[in-house]
Amino acid sequence: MEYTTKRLKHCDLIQVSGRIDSQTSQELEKVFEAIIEEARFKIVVDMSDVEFISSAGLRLLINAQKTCKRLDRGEVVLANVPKRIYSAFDLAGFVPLFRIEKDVVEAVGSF
Amino acid sequence: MEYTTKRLKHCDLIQVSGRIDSQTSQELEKVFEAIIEEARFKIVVDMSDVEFISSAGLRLLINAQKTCKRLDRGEVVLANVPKRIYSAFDLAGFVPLFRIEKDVVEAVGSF
Amino acid sequence: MDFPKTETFPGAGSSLEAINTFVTEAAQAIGLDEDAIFGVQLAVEEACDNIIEHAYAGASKGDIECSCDIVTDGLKIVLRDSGRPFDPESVPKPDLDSPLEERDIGGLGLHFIKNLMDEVRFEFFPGSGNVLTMVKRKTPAG
Amino acid sequence: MDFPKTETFPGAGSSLEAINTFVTEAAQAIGLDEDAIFGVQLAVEEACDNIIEHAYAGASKGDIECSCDIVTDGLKIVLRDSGRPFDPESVPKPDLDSPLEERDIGGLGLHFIKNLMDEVRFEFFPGSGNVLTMVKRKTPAG
Ligand SMILES: Nc1ncnc2c1ncn2[C@@H]1O[C@H](COP(=O)(O)OP(=O)(O)O)[C@@H](O)[C@H]1O
Ligand SMILES: Nc1ncnc2c1ncn2[C@@H]1O[C@H](COP(=O)(O)OP(=O)(O)O)[C@@H](O)[C@H]1O
Repeated sequence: MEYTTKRLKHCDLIQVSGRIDSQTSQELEKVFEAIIEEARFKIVVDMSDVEFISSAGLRLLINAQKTCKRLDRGEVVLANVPKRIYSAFDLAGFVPLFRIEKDVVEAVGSF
Repeated sequence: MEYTTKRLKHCDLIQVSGRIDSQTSQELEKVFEAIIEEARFKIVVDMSDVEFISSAGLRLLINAQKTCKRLDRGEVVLANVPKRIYSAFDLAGFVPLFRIEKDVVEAVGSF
Repeated sequence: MDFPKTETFPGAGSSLEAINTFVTEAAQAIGLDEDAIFGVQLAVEEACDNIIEHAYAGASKGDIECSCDIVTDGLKIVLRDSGRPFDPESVPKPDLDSPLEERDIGGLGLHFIKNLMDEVRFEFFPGSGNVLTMVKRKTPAG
Repeated sequence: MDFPKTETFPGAGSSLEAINTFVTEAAQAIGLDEDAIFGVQLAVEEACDNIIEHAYAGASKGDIECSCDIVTDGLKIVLRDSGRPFDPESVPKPDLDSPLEERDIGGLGLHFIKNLMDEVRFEFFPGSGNVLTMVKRKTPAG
């Protein structure tokens, strides 16, 4: 897994690539924590280059979503979700729990 | 010239492709006017697919910039400016008059 | 590629990618389509996560042996571990639809495995350990 | 491609793309590099805009005749129109650096033409009209 982050005016963008599995989700969790610790709760995750996600990765995302949505202070929005990755979200019953945008511009522009 | 527009939360995005010349800049001017008429003055122009711009096109952009920047209510920000198009801006002395961002996400995320 | 093929991996997170590659190559050789391959990858990943996290948790860790074989219209994958016995019947169904705040996210692994594979069988053999047998069949053409 | 080549276009905005294509093909045939071609395109565009907007403005409109020829190390372009005479000396230099609110954006066309072409000559012949001769030389290699 690799990632880059970008601080924008109204949100933070995380671009993730590769595998989000039980190993790498711990590293990705730290990325979310670093953003959330600065009291920034609007996060866009660009999933376009995510090749694989297991339930461990899904668990990380749902936990981040719970934290960000608390007190209506923000939200994790997903962008460019590949078909396979979407099907894992679907199987987990997670589709209704995330706003999923077509591209990063829509997602960033929604905050 | 072809264009698409997208209403985002804090700004409007215009994606332009083709030639911005003395013919087509009138059409593009209407696009800016329609946005500005709704009291929206933060506009991102995605220039990635602009193939040609003449002084007529530059004039349109500078006029839109004047309108948007008045009273500090907004700004026209350019994104993905191709090298050739940039050189026309440069020759016109327009580079200092526009914020030019690397990509649309940066530009949209800056508002 | 000759079947069956078997490989043994250390029961640790660092093996996940190698196991994934191993089963993917078998699934491709047998001619599963892309969707089926993705299902195999995810099911095997979840099964290995569980072996590492639950079967071997705390105890001295062991290996994961992975075998791939051709069966009628599909691929059979057998995962063996020497960890503590596991009875999947004891695991409650996952929560797939409560609202975000109440969503309990345990149990997804087994849910994935059962949904993505066409046959799933958990067995425990005292002395040797757990055997998880999974079959993924080719999607009928047309 | 044989030089000189000449083509006549209606003096209207709808001719701009065709004129652009015409000079681009000549510039490519002569072997100008991409930057030089872009300069030619922009200069010719500005010159034609001026003919349409100023030389033919209000009066009965005429044509734009465009000729391309090879000269030492470059391309010569001649644009002829039958509109009103034009003396470029009468045009003040453009404003290239005042702040946005005060920026006057007239005069950019001539500024572009003079900066992008290596030689520029405006002539007026009573009875026939304006002749604008522009030369773009190849950028020296290396
Ligand atoms: N291979 C295994 N060995 C022992 N216990 C297991 C094994 N797989 C699953 N379990 C038990 O079943 C529960 C549900 O597993 P699973 O569906 O993968 O969800 P999760 O691991 O996310 O809780 C686990 O919490 C664990 O208690
Ligand atoms: N071909 C022409 N015929 C007549 N007048 C011209 C011609 N070209 C330019 N002009 C005059 O010179 C001025 C400056 O021209 P130019 O630099 O192209 O800028 P712009 O047309 O944007 O004002 C014009 O406003 C016009 O008055």
